[in-house]
Amino acid sequence: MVTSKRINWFRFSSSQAFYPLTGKMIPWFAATAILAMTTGLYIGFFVAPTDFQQGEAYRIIFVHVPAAWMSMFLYLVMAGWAALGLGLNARPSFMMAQAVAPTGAMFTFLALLTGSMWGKPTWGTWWVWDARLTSELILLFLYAGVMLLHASIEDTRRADRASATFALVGVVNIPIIYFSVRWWNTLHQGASVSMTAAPKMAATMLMAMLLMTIGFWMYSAAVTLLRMRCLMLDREQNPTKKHTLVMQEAMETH
Amino acid sequence: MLELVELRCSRGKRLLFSDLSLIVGTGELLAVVGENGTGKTSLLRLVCGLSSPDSGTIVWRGSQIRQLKELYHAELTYIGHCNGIKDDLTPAENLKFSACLAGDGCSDTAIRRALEAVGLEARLHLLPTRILSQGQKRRVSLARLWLSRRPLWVLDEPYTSLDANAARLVTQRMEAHLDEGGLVVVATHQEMTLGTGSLQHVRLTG
Amino acid sequence: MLELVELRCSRGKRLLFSDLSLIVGTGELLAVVGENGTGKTSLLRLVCGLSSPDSGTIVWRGSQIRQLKELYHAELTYIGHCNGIKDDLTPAENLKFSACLAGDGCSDTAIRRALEAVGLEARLHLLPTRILSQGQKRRVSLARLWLSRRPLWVLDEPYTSLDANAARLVTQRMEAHLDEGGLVVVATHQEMTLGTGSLQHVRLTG
Amino acid sequence: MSRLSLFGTVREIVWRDLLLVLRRRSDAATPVLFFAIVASLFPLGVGPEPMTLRAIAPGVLWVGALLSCLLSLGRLYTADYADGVLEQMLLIPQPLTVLVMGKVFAHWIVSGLPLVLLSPLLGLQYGLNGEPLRVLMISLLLGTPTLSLIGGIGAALTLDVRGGTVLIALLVLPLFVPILIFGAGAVSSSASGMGGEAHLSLLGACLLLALALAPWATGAALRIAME
Amino acid sequence: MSRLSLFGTVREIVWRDLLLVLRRRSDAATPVLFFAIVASLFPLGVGPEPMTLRAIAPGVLWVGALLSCLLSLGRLYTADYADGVLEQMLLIPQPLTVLVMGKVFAHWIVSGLPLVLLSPLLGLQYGLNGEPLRVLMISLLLGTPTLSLIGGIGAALTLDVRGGTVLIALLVLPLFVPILIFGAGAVSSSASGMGGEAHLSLLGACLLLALALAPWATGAALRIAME
Ligand code: HEM
Ligand SMILES: Nc1ncnc2c1ncn2[C@@H]1O[C@H](COP(=O)(O)OP(=O)(O)OP(=O)(O)O)[C@@H](O)[C@H]1O
Ligand SMILES: Nc1ncnc2c1ncn2[C@@H]1O[C@H](COP(=O)(O)OP(=O)(O)OP(=O)(O)O)[C@@H](O)[C@H]1O
Ligand SMILES: [Mg+2]
Ligand SMILES: [Mg+2]
Repeated sequence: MVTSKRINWFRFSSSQAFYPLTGKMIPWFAATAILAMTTGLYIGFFVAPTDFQQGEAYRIIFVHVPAAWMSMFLYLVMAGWAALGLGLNARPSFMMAQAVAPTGAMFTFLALLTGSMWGKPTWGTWWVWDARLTSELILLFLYAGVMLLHASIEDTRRADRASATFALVGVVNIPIIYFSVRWWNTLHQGASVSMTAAPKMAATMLMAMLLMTIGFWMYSAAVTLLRMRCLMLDREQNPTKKHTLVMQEAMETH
Repeated sequence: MLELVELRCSRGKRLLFSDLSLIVGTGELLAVVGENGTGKTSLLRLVCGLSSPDSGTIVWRGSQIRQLKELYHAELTYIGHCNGIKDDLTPAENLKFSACLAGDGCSDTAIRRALEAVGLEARLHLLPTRILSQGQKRRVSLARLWLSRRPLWVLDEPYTSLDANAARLVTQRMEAHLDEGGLVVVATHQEMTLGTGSLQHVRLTG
Repeated sequence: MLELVELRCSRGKRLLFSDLSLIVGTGELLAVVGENGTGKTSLLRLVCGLSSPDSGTIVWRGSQIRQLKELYHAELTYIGHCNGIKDDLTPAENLKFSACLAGDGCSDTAIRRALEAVGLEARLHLLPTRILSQGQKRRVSLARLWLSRRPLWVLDEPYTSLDANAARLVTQRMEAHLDEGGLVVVATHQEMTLGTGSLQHVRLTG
Repeated sequence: MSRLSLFGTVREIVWRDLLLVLRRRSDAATPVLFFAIVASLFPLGVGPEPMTLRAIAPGVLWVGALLSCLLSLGRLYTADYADGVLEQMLLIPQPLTVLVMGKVFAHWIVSGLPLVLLSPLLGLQYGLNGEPLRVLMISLLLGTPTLSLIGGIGAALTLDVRGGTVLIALLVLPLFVPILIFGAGAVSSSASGMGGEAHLSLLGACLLLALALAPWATGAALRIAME
Repeated sequence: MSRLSLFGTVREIVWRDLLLVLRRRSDAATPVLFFAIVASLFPLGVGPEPMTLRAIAPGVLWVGALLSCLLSLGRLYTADYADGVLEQMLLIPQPLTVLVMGKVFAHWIVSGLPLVLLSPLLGLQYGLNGEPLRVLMISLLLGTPTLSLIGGIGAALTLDVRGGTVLIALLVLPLFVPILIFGAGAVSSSASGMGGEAHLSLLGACLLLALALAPWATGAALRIAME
């Protein structure tokens, strides 16, 4: 029956099983992340040859593209956890969704930032209202929406379910980002353009991008699990902590 | 027949009640009493399936209400703290809509009779509910009891802001319902006394 | 001393009451009774100056309240049907704001004492009022009586959704106020009985 | 127990909401008025040259429609929530999605349909005519119901959140964007000679998607809010 | 009878409303985000050419500001009215205009000020820079309080359910128009080289006028509504 399942899930996820496990995992993730990113950046910025049209500017691709990929991928992960949560009424998967959100938002912002840094030299402008750029911006808003909605409902259980529902609805934006390049004739190059260079160079580029992606991947895992642990401590020790804190501080400031 | 099995309900960190088990038979009235904030409303909302218990189950005629869903709603009339009427509609319209949606009889004559039965003179039936007094509004929402053919009634402090006269009318209506083999669950601070039907008390102590 | 002179009040085409004249002296409680919709709330709102009568005047300490305006407000504590509290604020904050704005003492200790006096345990003082039960919300709004130093209290069905315990506390508080030479105007469906002070009834017949 | 048919239930709910709107005339007038005002503000803000106006017409009109829909979303459920009517509705012997469909349909009749009917007039003001005008109407006809459906989700999610309106906007506007793109795209591409069918069919697809998902999501949100 | 000073009362009211906003951290953020989103919607509808965008930038940004103000206005008094707090406030031993000033000021801090601070960023996105940006900020700084003041009247009028004043409430919306024209005008004229001082001073005049009249009108409207 649903209720008991919720309780079991909570036990399973709480300190006994979860903590030691993640405790061991996090350092490994972190280490791999650092390793992959440093080598990736090294290859990207020193090994990979200069692009004959774009010069050095193109090297931003090694941050930009993986960041962009992560921004979309993490949203799907978050939505997945949200769906699981709603389906099984499982508290921990809600928490996972909450834990993923900030990282996803961060990568979205990174993609936007690097993108516009790249736009300046290549397009001569920081920002254009191009479909892909805009839809990526919308992705940022969706992440913001999920977090805001959760923040603005006191009762955590309700907040979980509400923001999860919204996260699921927001999934429709992902295909839009991905296919935007086709729906609009955009400034932003589609999947093909980036790989039209000599095969060898492509190989190094691919290598660098791959490493960066792995790095970002591991980073996300580590940070998410870390946040997850905090969330759990928070909720197990004191369910209503969030708002009681707000109250007290408000009382004092008044 | 309504069966509560080891219900446990907590709000925030506060445990309201746990392993609460009881049976309400046909023709029986369950009076939920207790001080303010001991969980009467929470219990009533559980019974309606508006919120779900931490643990335990509620069984209606042998099947869990969680499975029954809409079928259970068709057996149920709930009147809460809130009147659930639209200020901009007339009493007649309010009653008509809630009755029709609930699937009770909602012919104009039926509506008029119900409103008169609860003591609202015809003059008021076609004015916006906004202008009614507190007690008159309460009467409008209670008028649904005169239309309802549902076996199970769940009433949260029905007597709020009613005058002695109206209160008697409502009690009489409940008694009639019990005679027809209905069940009533009512949360109240008044002393319940019935001329008929069997009366069961449950006191919540928070 | 409060004086109602030939008050006449009609709503829409309906005449609620006409040439209603009476005097409420210091230490006296005026209980306004009558069936639902006979005009109790309307009368109380007239007394507060929230609405104005068709004809007749209301005199406070020799001068018409229409002239006194804010000065009269400074003499008055009104608690209506509606609790007048913000669901998103804590009971403590709600009380603090209403008291401060009204110009009553609103130190944190005073607030805490008032809330405890009306029977809200400290645990609840810092939770959002939304989560409180109906009766607990009513208590929060009534707690203002424990802070109010105003001579004239106007209370519209103060006992709504209170349990017996809380009701007694409120009555005691009114008695204390009467002893200090205060005036109270109450609309209620309950039977009012006072241990002290003089009790005057006015029954509206609509 | 005589139960209403699904259709009967929807009809009751729609009729009730329309009656409520009729009682408060402002509610009836506001969306159209707002649409008209927004649309006529732009020539003021932007300046009168016809070229620019015709260029921005589709965007402006569509954004106007979108925002006026948004404006009226705030009260979609909050009103029923406050006076306890929603609680009663959750207890009607019908699946929750039926209730949702009814509410949304009523909302569309009040806030969407009038815009569709008004749009040709405003389109003319911006120098659109002939084919583009027709496309404008059709795009709104396909688009506005989608807006109401999506908007309903936001309204339900922010039900017990104070000052919901702006949060609703924040939640649903991103979801509105595709509709806006396709809608405005349809008009402008038909204005520039290459018909708007492609965009219109995309709009249709969105509508179907919304019809399939939105009622479910809204229902879930409502249950959560009432917990 | 210890009475608060005028200033004390205003402070209490402002603080209460801000606290209410703080309770829902989202409320604090949302007007800005809404502004940002609206501003990002138009280019989608209109298409990406920088020329057109720069041309419509002032209009769009100002309409955005106006709308986000409008949306948050809806609940300025209705909330207090519904839970009976307004009734209590009408009984505080202070002139009613004081209460009104407090409410409006709080509303501006939440929904107006952030827009002023955000505007340069959005201006940049639309290709404005230098002088026009400065003018944009100043115009919003002068304009948004006026919007809050005027909007307050509307909010109070819509409280009155007897329908009579509803029309007036609808008339308040057009009152926003001059502000919009002057605001957008200031920016565009400074963008086209001939500085926006004239428009700015007009905005200032509007603000003073509103400060003089609005609180009084709002107070009256509130009394009528509570009768
Ligand atoms: C704020 C500005 C930008 C944003 C938001 C943005 C966003 C994105 C996104 C979401 C992707 C992943 C799409 C996919 O996986 O198919 C992507 C990929 C890419 N972006 Fe950007 N971008 C921006 C600017 C730029 C600029 C200025 C350039 C270069 C001139 C650029 C070059 C690329 C390339 C080459 C890819 C990889 C395409 C592929 O192979 O799939 N981006 N960008
Ligand atoms: N999040 C929460 N944290 C702590 N306590 C809560 C929370 N939510 C609700 N409560 C408590 O749960 C109780 C709710 O009880 P309920 O509304 O059922 O009372 P009731 O018996 O109906 O009281 P009344 O007679 O006043 O209507 C209240 O005491 C309230 O303080
Ligand atoms: N516009 C109107 N037209 C006709 N009758 C009206 C109008 N406005 C109010 N009334 C009537 O005036 C009365 C208002 O009375 P009031 O609210 O003071 O009653 P009350 O004595 O407080 O009743 P209760 O005990 O229920 O609170 C109601 O009977 C209502 O029907
Ligand atoms: Mg209760
Ligand atoms: Mg009354």
